[in-house]
Amino acid sequence: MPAETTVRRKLKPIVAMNEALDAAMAADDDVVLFGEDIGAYGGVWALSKGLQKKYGELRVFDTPLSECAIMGTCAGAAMAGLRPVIEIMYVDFMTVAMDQLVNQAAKIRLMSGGAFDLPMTIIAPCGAGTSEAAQHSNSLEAWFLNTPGLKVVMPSTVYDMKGLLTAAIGDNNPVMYLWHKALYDLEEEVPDGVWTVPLGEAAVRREGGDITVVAYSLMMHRAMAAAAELDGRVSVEIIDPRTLHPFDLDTVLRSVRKTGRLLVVHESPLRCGVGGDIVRRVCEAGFELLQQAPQVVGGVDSPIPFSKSLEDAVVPQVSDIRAAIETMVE
Amino acid sequence: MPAETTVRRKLKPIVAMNEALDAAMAADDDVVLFGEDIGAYGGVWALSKGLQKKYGELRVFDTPLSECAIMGTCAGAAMAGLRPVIEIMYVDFMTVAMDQLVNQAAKIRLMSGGAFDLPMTIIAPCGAGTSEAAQHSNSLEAWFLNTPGLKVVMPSTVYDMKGLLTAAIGDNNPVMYLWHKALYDLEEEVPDGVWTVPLGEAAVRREGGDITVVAYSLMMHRAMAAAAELDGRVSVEIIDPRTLHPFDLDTVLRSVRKTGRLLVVHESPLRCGVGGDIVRRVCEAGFELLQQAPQVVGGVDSPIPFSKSLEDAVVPQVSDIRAAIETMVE
Amino acid sequence: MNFTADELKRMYTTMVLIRKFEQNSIEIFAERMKRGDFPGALHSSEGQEAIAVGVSSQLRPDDYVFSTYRGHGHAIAKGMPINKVVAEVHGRATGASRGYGGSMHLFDKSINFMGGNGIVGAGLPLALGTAYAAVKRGTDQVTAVYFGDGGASQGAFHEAINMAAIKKYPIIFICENNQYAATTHVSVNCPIEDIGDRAKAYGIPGPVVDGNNLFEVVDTAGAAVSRARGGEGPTLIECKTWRHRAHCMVIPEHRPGKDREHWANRDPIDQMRDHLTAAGIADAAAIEQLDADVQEQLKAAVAFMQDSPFPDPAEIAEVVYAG
Amino acid sequence: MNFTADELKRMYTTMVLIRKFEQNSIEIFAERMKRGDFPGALHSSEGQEAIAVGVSSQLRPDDYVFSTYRGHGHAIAKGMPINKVVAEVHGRATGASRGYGGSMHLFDKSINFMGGNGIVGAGLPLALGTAYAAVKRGTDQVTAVYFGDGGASQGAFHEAINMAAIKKYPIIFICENNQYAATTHVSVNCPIEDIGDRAKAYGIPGPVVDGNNLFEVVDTAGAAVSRARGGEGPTLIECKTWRHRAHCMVIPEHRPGKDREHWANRDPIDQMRDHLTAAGIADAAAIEQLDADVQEQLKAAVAFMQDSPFPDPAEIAEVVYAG
Ligand SMILES: Cc1ncc(C[n+]2csc(CCOP(=O)(O)OP(=O)(O)O)c2C)c(N)n1
Ligand SMILES: Cc1ncc(C[n+]2csc(CCOP(=O)(O)OP(=O)(O)O)c2C)c(N)n1
Ligand SMILES: [Mg+2]
Ligand SMILES: [Mg+2]
Repeated sequence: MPAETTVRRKLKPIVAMNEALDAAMAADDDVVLFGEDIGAYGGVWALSKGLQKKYGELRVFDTPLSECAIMGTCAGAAMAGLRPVIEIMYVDFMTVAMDQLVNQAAKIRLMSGGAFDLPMTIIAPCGAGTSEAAQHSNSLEAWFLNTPGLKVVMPSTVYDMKGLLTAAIGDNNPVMYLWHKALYDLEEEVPDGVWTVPLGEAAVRREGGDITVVAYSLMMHRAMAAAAELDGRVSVEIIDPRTLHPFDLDTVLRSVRKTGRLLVVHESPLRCGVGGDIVRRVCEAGFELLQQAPQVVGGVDSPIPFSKSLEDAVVPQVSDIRAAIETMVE
Repeated sequence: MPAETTVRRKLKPIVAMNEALDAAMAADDDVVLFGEDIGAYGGVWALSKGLQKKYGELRVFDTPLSECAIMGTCAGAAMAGLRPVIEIMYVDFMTVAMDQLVNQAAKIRLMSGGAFDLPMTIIAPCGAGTSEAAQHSNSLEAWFLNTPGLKVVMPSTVYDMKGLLTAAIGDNNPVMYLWHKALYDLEEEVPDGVWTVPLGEAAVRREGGDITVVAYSLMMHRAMAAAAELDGRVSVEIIDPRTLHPFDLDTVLRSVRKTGRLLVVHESPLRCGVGGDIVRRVCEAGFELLQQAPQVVGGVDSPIPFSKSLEDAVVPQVSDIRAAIETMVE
Repeated sequence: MNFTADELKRMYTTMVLIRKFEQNSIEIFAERMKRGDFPGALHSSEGQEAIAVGVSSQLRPDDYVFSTYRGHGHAIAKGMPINKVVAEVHGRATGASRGYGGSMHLFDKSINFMGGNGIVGAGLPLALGTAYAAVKRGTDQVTAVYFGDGGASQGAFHEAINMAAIKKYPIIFICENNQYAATTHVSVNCPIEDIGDRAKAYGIPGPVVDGNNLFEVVDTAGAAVSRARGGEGPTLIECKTWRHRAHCMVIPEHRPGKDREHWANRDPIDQMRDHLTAAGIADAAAIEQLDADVQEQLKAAVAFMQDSPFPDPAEIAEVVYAG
Repeated sequence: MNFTADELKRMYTTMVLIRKFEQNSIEIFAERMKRGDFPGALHSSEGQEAIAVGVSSQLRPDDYVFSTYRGHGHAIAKGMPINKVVAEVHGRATGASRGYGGSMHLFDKSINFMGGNGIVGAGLPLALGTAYAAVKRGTDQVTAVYFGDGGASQGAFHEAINMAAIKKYPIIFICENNQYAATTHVSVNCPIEDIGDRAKAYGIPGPVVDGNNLFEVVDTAGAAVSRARGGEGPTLIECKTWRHRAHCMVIPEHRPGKDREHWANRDPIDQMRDHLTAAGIADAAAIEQLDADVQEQLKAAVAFMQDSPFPDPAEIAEVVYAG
C-alpha cells in the first residue's frame, strides 16, 4: 500500500471514503461493494461514485431494497473468501438486518470453531442534527459493541475516515464503520495517497492538564469547541478513541493519570451506552487516578424528535459539554 | 385486582406467568395473546396452556412463523387501544423483529407527539446454560435498555415473575419481559391469588454490610449462592433490581452507603452492558460512597459456545462471583 | 362509482391541495436550505395524488390508514386538516404530531391516520394490528396501508401479506409503483412485470391499475374495501404511477427522459380537470375558482404555521413515555 | 437418473446412516436427560432422508450447502465424516465445529458445508453470498439451501429468493415441507396449497415433489442444479415430506393420528430398500449386510467421540475473532 505523501490537499469525508474504497478495490480483487443505489448512481451519499465504471458490475452493484438480503449476501460472500463492503443507507435501517449481522456474521466464526473468517465492512451514516427525525438519526454503536464478534469504528476526522476505512476493509472480522451525517461538509487538509489508521489506537486531539474528555465522532468536534471556549481558564485534554472496539484504554488511563478527571461525551442514549462502559473500565483499571466522580454527557432518554428546538435538546450541545466541564473543574 | 391471600403453595415460573396472564385476561377484555405455537398447543414453554380454550381464538391465537409480523401486529393493536401480549419463543429471535420493536413500537408515542399509547408486553425467555448454543442463549437486555421508549423487566423469583408480569401488562408502554430459561424448574412458595410487583422497585435479597452485589435474573441466584458460601466470612448485601428500566437507583445507593463496595453481576456481555451503566450511575450519584473501585462481572466477549466446558467459561459462575467478592473485600 | 358533482369537485380540490401544499413546502425548504439551514427530508408525492384521493374516497372516517415517508397526500386525503400538515412539516407545536414527527411522521388519532413511516415497508406489519383489533372487536373497520415498488422487496411485505391472507384480515395493501426506489429502477427490485401478481403467492386478488386515473383507483379500491369489510380478506392493489420529482430534495433528477415524457401527459390532476370540464361539472372559470380557493386555504395554513410556536423541550419526557 | 448399482447402494446406506445416527444421538441425549443433564436441543430429520441424499447426489464437492437446525442429514449427505458429526453433537473438540457449534451448527469448510442455522429462514440470505461469489469468480459452483414450511413465512425467504431471481444467482432453494412448524400446521403458515407456487412471485420454477421418493428428488434437484450451473438462475423446490418425530425432544407428539398413518407407509428408506430389492441390486441378505456396515461405522464413530476430549476454554478468544 503506497505510503502517504507530503503533498497536502483539502478533502471531504465522502471523497475520503471513496478514495479508500477505490484504493482497496485496486489493490485486492476480492474487495467488492454493493448496496442500494450504490452502483449506477454512485450511492445517495456519493460514496461509490465512479467505482462501478472502474471495477465493473460484478464488483460494484445495486441490490434490491432488502437490507436483510444485502447483509446475508455480505456474510455469505465473506464466508466464501471475498472481502465485501456494503453500504446501509442509514444505520437506522440495520434494524431490519440485525439477524444477519448478529446471529450470523458475528457468530459464524465461533460457531464453526474458527473455520470461517468473515472479513466484511458495513459502512453506514449515523447521528442526529439533520432534522431527519426519529427513524433517520440514530447512532446504534452500543448495540454493536454489546455484540461479541463485531468491531466498531467511529471516525471523527477526514484523515481517520480514510485511514480507518482502509483498516476496516483489511480486517478479517465484521466491522461496523459508522460515520456521522453532520460531518458531511467537514473539510480538512490531508496528505495525498493512501494510509491506514490501525484499529484500537486513540488520538489525543488536544492536550490539557485539568480534565480528560473522551469524545468520538461528531461529539469530538463539539468537545473541541467547548474546550476552545474554555481556553485559558480550563486546560482540557481531549481523547478521541476513533474505534470503540477495539478500544484504546491505555491512552485514556494515561490522560486520567495526569488530569484526575474523566468526562465521556456521546450523543447516543446514556443507558447502557459507551460512556458507562468507559467509566466501568477506567474504574476497574485506574480508580485511584480519579479525583472525583467520572461523568458522562449523553443522549437524553428519548427517540430523536423532529423540530430543531426538540432535536437540539436531546443531543449534547457544545454548551452542555462546556457546562459539564465547568461543573467538574469548578 | 384481588389482593394476595395468606394461603401459600409451591409454584413454578411457567405456571406463575400463566396465572398472571389468565388473571389479566379475565380482568380486561382488551388483553390479547398471540405468537408461534401459543394457541392450540399452549406454547412450547406451556406459557399459554388452557388460555385459548378459556378466552377463545379471537383473544389467544397462533401466528405464522413471522416475528416481524407478530411484533407489527402487536404494536398496531396497541395503537388501536388493545393491550396485546406476545411471546417470542427465544429472545434471540428478536433480531428479526427489531425494526418493529425499535423504530415502531418504541418511537410511535414520541413521533405522534404523545397521541398514541402503546401498552404492550413482549415475553421472551433468555439466557445461557441450557447447551442451546450461540443462537438460543442470548440476553439482549442491553440493546433494549439502550432504546429509549422501552421498559425492561428481568425477574428472578417466581413471586416476581407473576407480580411483574401483571405490572408489565398493566403498563401503558412497550415492556420487554425477559425470563431466564435456566430458571424453568425453579420452585417457590408463594401466596394464592394475584399481585403486582411495581416496575422500578428493587428488592434487597440478602442484607449485609461488607459489599453490595447487584445481580438480576439467574445471576441473582448465583450471587446468593456465592454469598452463602462466604457466609460468616464476608457479609454480602444482594440487591435485585428486578426491573432494569425503570431502575431503582436509590436502593442501590442506600446499600453502597452502608458497604462502600459495589459489584454488579450479569451474564450478558460486559461491553456496553448493564454493569457499566450501574457503575456510571453510582459514580455520578454517590462517588464519595465508594471506598474502592466498583467492579462488574459479566459475560465474556464471545458468542455462547455449545459444549458445556466452553459455555460455562463465558458466563459468570458462582465461583467467579465468589472470587470477585473475595478479591474486593480481601 | 356514483359521485355527486360536489364530491367530484372535492376530490379534484383535494388533489390540487396536495399538489400545491407540496410545492409550497419545497419552496420553503429550498429557501431555508439556501440560507444554510437543513430543514429535514421532504418527499414529494406530486403526480401520485389520484391514488391517495381515490383510495380515501372509499374509506370511512373510522377506517385506519398507515402511510409512508411520502405521505402528505395520504394524510390530506384521509382528512387531516391542512393547518396541522403544514405546521408539522415545519416543526411547529400545532402540527399533527406537535412538531415531534415531521414530514415523514404525520399522525392524527382523531381520523385514525396511523402515521407516516421512515422505514420502507414497515407500515405493513403495523396494519395487521389495527385490522386484527377490528376483527377482535367485531367492528367492520378496514385498514389501508401504502408502500412503494421498493417496499415490496422488504421481508416485512411478505410476512404481513402472508399473515393477513391466512387470517383474512380486512386490509388493503396499496403499492404505489412509481417505477423507482430512490434512484433504482423497479426491475432491480422485482423480477416479474407486475407487483400485483405477487398476490398469487398468498391466494388473494392482486389487481393492477393505472394509478394516475382516479376512477380506476376508486373502482379497484372500492371492491377491495367491500371485500375486506365483508370479511373476505385482504387485497393487494398495484397502482402504476410516476412521481414528478426525484426521490427527495437532495437527489438530482436522474431518470431517463423518455420515461418522463411517457408520463408527462398522464398527470392525474390534468386528467381530472379534463373530466370535470368534459362532464360539464366545472368550466374553466369554475376550475379557476376552485384552484384559487385551494391557494387561499393553503395561504391561511402557512400563516397559521408561521404564527405557531415551536414545541417546548420541557415536555419531551412526557411525550416519550405514557404515564 | 442413471446411477450405478454401487451408487444406489451408497445412497441407501447414507440414508440409513443418517437414520441410525439420529436414533443413536437421541438415545444418548435421553440417557443424559434421565440423569438430570440437559445436553441441548436435538432435531431429528428421520423420515426426511431422501431429500438430503437426493439433493446431494446432484451436487459437486465444491458446491455450497446451507443447512438448518435439522441438518444432520444435510451434513452427512454432503459428505461430512460421521466421526465429526457425532463428536460435534456431543460437544467434543474433534467435532465438525470443534465443539463450539453443536447439533444446530455443523460446519465443514473442507466440503463447503456452510453450517446449520438456529434461526428459521436465516440460511437463505447467506446463500446469496456464496452464489454471488461463484458468479463473481466465474466458477460454476451452485449453492443449495434448505428450509422448512415454517421458514417460508420469514421475511428472509422473500428477500433472498427475490434477489436471487433478479440476479439469476445459481441457487437451489429447497423447502422441506413436513407439514408442521414446531406444533403449527402448515395451513397456519401458508394460505395456498403449495409453497412451490410462491416461485411465481419471482418468475422462477417452483416444482413440487414427493420428498420421500428419492428419485423424484434426484430428478428435480438435478434439473435445478443444471439450470443454476448454466446461469439461468434459481429454482424453488418444495419437497412434501414428514418427520417421524415431534419437533424436538422436549415437545411431545401432538400431530393427529390420521396424518401419521398417511405417512407411515411412505418411509423413504423402506421405499429405497424395496427398490434395491425389486431392481435386483441387493437381496435381503445384502441389505442386512449394508445395514450392519452402517451400524459398525456408527459404533466406531461413537467410540471415537467417547475418546475425544472436550474443547479447551483457553482458546475461546482466538475462536471468536480472526487475527
Ligand atoms: C428499510 C429501509 N431501507 C432503505 C431506506 C432508504 N429509502 C427511503 S425511501 C427509499 C426508496 C423507496 O422506494 P419505494 O418503496 O419505491 O417508494 P417511493 O420512494 O418510490 O415512494 C429508500 C431506499 C429506508 N427508509 N428504509
Ligand atoms: C426466527 C425464528 N423463529 C422461531 C424459531 C423457533 N423454531 C425453531 S424451529 C421452528 C419450526 C420451524 O418449522 P419449519 O420451518 O417447518 O421446519 P421444521 O422444524 O419442520 O424442519 C420454530 C418455530 C427460530 N428458531 N427462529
Ligand atoms: Mg417507488
Ligand atoms: Mg416443517
